[in-house]
Amino acid sequence: MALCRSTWLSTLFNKAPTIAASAFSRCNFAALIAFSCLYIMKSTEELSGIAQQVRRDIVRMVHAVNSGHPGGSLGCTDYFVALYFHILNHRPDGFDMNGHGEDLFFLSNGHISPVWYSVLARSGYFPVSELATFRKLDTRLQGHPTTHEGLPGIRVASGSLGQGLSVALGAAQAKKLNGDPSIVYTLHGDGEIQEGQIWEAAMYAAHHKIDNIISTIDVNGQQIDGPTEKVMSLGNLRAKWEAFGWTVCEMEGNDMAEVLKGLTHAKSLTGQGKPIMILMTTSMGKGVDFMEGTPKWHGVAPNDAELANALGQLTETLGDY
Amino acid sequence: MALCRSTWLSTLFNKAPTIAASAFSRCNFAALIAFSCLYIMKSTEELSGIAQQVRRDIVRMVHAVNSGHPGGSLGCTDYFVALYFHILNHRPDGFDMNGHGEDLFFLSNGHISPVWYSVLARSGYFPVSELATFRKLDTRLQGHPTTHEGLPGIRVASGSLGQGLSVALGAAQAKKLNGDPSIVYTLHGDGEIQEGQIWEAAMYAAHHKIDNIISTIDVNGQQIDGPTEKVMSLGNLRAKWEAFGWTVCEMEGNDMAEVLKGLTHAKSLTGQGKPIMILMTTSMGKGVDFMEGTPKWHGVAPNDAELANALGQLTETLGDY
Amino acid sequence: MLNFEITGSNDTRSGFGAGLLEAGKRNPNVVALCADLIGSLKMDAFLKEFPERFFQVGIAEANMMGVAAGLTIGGKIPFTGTFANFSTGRVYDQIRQSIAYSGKNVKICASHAGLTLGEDGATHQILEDVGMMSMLPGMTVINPCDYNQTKAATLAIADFEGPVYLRFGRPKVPIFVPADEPFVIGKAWHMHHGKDVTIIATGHLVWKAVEAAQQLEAEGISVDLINIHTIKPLDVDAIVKSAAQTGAVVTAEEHQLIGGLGSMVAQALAVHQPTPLQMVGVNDSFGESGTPEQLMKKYGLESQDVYAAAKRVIAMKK
Amino acid sequence: MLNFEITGSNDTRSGFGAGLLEAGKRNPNVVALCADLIGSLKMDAFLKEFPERFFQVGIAEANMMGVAAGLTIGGKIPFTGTFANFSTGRVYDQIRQSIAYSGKNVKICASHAGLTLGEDGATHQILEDVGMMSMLPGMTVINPCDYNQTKAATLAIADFEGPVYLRFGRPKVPIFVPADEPFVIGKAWHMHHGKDVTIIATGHLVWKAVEAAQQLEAEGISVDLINIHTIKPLDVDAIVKSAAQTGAVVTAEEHQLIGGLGSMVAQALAVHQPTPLQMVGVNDSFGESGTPEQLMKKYGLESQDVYAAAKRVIAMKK
Ligand SMILES: Cc1ncc(C[n+]2csc(CCOP(=O)(O)OP(=O)(O)O)c2C)c(N)n1
Ligand SMILES: Cc1ncc(C[n+]2csc(CCOP(=O)(O)OP(=O)(O)O)c2C)c(N)n1
Ligand SMILES: [Mg+2]
Ligand SMILES: [Mg+2]
Repeated sequence: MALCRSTWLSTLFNKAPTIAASAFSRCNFAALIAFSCLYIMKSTEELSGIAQQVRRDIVRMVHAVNSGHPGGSLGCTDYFVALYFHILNHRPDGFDMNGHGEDLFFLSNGHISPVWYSVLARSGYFPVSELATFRKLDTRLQGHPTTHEGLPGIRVASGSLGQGLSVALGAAQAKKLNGDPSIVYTLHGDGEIQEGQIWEAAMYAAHHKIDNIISTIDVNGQQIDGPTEKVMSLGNLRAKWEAFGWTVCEMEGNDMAEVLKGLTHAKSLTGQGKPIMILMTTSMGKGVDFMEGTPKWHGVAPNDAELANALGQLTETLGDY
Repeated sequence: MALCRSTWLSTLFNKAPTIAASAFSRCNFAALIAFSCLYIMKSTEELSGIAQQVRRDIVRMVHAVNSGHPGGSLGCTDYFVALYFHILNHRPDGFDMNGHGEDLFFLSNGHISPVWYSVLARSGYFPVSELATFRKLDTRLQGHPTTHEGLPGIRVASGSLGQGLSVALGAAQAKKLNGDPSIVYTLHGDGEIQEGQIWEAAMYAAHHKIDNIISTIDVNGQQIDGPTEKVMSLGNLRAKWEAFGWTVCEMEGNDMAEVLKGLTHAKSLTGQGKPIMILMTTSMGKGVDFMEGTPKWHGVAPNDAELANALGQLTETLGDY
Repeated sequence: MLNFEITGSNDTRSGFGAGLLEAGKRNPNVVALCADLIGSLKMDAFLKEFPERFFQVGIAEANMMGVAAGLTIGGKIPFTGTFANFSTGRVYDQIRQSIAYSGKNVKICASHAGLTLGEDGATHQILEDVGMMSMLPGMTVINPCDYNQTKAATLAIADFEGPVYLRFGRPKVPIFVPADEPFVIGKAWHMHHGKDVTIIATGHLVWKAVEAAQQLEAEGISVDLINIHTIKPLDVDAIVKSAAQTGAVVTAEEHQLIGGLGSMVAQALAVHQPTPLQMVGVNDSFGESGTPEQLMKKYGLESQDVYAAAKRVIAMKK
Repeated sequence: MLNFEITGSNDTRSGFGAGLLEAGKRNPNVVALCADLIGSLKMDAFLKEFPERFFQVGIAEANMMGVAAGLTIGGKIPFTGTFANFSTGRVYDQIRQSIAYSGKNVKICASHAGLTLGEDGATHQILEDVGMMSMLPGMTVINPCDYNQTKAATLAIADFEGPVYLRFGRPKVPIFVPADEPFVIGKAWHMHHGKDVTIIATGHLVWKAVEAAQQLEAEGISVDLINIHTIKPLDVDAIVKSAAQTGAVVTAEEHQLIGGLGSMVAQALAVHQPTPLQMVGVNDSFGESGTPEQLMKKYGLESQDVYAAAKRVIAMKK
């Protein structure tokens, strides 16, 4: 059973698949030696190509229903692609809620569901064609991610901000109880960090030495009402997380090579008694020039002309859904 | 109209009352020049004497109803006495909910109501005899402080932890809107700081440059289930508050001279664009040897023998209620 | 006559925004707070006019409720603004202790209530807010039905002393309440007198109830139509009197049946005037993504559903 | 026969503590979390026996609910423990999204519910928790009446798949449920059959209802007595059948009347079987400090109050 059904993607890019030794190193979890893993690592260029397609998916999805959140989704696309196509040790074709022996990902800022849905579909969790149902009646691709409709890849609902870190910490502790050495990843918006529950969770993680978690904050400097600095300044984010007992890394989130380096580095810091936080600098709306660096496109869909303009800036690498 | 009806207390200690120039300096608030203030400053020894009496009140109150929280109350007695008998510019005999032109105090860790009730009564907010009604049916001295029964001196209910800082910040901002230069004080338990709402409020205060607030944390290192370090470590508290943009002071909370110095120093730091936090080290149960330094007496009342033992360690300076 | 002229169409939240601006002009003590949703709450006009009386709190709703409580202590009249779920469930204990139990003059103003916010889906579609707020002693709970009524309600609560929960929605809906219709907190608006069946509706369901009533009257069924804009304190008198006359009651609301207006009417009837009742509302289910119209249909909140409930309850009469 | 032998006296929270320990022994996936109230929740024995399966979260209830949701993802069965107000109102949105809507197998265990926690007063005396939890789709809500029933309920919910709210109290109360009485979630316990009046009680009020029923029976009034330990899903069948037989219903609970068991019974009756109803509960008021006994008396939750309600409702029968 392949951990990641991406051979066809590699083929698309005409690159020879390479075996990722690092993936094997995490497979010493007894119960899982059974499904030994052929993990296909992709080159940075391949990943960037996938990211182009994901960005096309995002703008097409929100345009089709005239609702949804393109800004944050576009900014976090490189992170999602790196995570799902390179970093995660996961099983897209045999989704199991408990995820024993798999790395887990939790999206706390649930409004950027478009990027997650696209990456989940493109990495094999469900048919790419289902992206066309986003936010439509009876869809499994609800406006905000949910387990309620049984969409593979989702392990908890989000949308109400500030809750995902706590959930991920529980999942990480369950892994420890189960003797599962996998890693739990989370993503948060920078505005989301204003929620008090985040700081409750931060304190909890350090106290319980939860060192199998790698959290990332999408530091795009924007939230709905404007720049974070003006709405509710986060001050010195590194100092805050360090004071709360986390190991803090920084990473440029819109440069695929940097993202890969940053996530790989963070991985090397797990198991050292401290939770890990990556402050990821991104540009909201990245990849579509008129959406970049402004909160205007936080939760607004492009009209037909804007869609055409956006698609003109993004190469179709894997075929539109 | 006297700002503080404490001449009789000073008399008790046979010390000549001194006029506090500092009190006048805060009285430039137009609407209040009317009630110009004869503020009586007391010596450190006088204040320590009052603290002895307050500690007697505390153990007697909780003993009488076999419920309530003596530990934190005893630890914070010196702070309360210093605040109400020396620092606050307030009107005990004309309680006004809005408190225009007065300094305000908010108790966020409402379970230590006994010390607050004693100090309120002893500084003239209501008859000392009413302390005997603590936690009894139909009392104004509810288990946790409330405005619901109209007790003078209380401006918001507390008891559910973590809410008081937010309320105080709103009151401080109202003062700014009203052109009232008075100061708002708050007290919090160290365990209480684990609540996320505290950190929401912390961020808000820094962002809005609320510099007319002086908060204090009772760092007694204890909470209900044991030492804070074991239950949920607060880590580096100074670093946390500094990272959240506050000016941080430290103060020994069971030394009256130090408390006076600490609060006076904090006052000198107001008006500089930053909220002020005092980390106050105390010993839980201070003043009653068998209650000291343990969480055991967080919320347990002494029996008859223990009461006698406790009272034997505390001088009756102002007359028991 | 059941002849309510539709004078336009607008969202109730815009009625709130207009009312807030007007309240701010009338009373300098009116202040506003928002948790990173200024545009959604239509608070822009107030912010522009009174920047120094506006407090941005970011995404920190619990803190917002506390700060609002504190502002009252300086004599201010704070209006908080965020979505309805973050105005209630996210901050219930804060409202309970720092506002309701403390008797603070805070106006909790909540947008995007119910299913009709549409595509965002269940995490945002609170259907329990009226129930939560109504259980709080001392809380006044208001759910107006159109732009004009929401604006009037906003002005009325600014003048009212005490904590208030004001609930409104996202989509444009018909405007049919006369702009000069007085808004009296706690007093039901008896929209039409009839003798065969009582229909009691609140919020977006009032217009659906009007449509249902028109259809029923066209069939010769006489409808007593009551607009309950104030759910707490409930106008029990109006309800019980009407039930006594018609002997059959329908309630209609954009809320869970458990804990909503229907449950409060059921209680009032059972105690004072046991009467057959049929309730229109969401039946113990979360919402989901879809257009407001699709969702109202799927979850049984259309005028057809009110009509059908009326027919059912009439059949229950002895 | 209304002959329930009192076999002792203990607090329901101790029944929870004993049940939790036992559940932990039976199933290694059972884990527990507590927010700085181990002793109050009687979780000490579990902690001692299974330290590695116990998670102290400090005073951070919102985080506790999230962590519990996350633990289920690794196949654990988490029991959270804190006071009832901090188990519900403080964390409603967290429960709603991360537990109820996400369908997580979390057991929310809540002590010190209602007035009977006594001296701590209103901020701690939640009277709205049952209403809040019952509005949540997919939530099971249980309010047992004595030590034995609470222990049995704790064991039952450990075996049940899905989110559960388990409510219990602080003071010692009579033990009268047989230790071997089976606990079936969702099934009312029909304690006594009668024909003149139905009394439906939950939690601490069940014993008060037994006393009231004894008094009524002594006067020749035949009482149908139903113990509703599971408030959601409500055993509507049992209630409607009983109401059809007696034609008069009384409900009794340590909760606000608005949103509580009484309101759910009123809804069920109005829709299925309109019947006169009298409700015993707290009437739109906060609690206060006092002994449990004083408070039950002052707020009208004594057996005398149940008795009087029965007399009133019988008088309402045509
Ligand atoms: C608890 C909560 N409060 C408010 C909202 C409404 N809301 C959705 S996204 C958002 C802004 C989030 O900012 P950020 O986390 O920086 O995400 P970005 O806009 O950068 O994508 C807000 C306020 C929410 N979803 N949840
Ligand atoms: C929101 C909330 N959670 C839990 C409690 C129960 N509780 C009351 S006091 C307390 C411990 C507080 O610790 P700390 O703030 O350090 O006060 P201290 O024990 O030192 O007086 C707890 C958990 C509460 N009152 N409020
Ligand atoms: Mg952002
Ligand atoms: Mg402490």
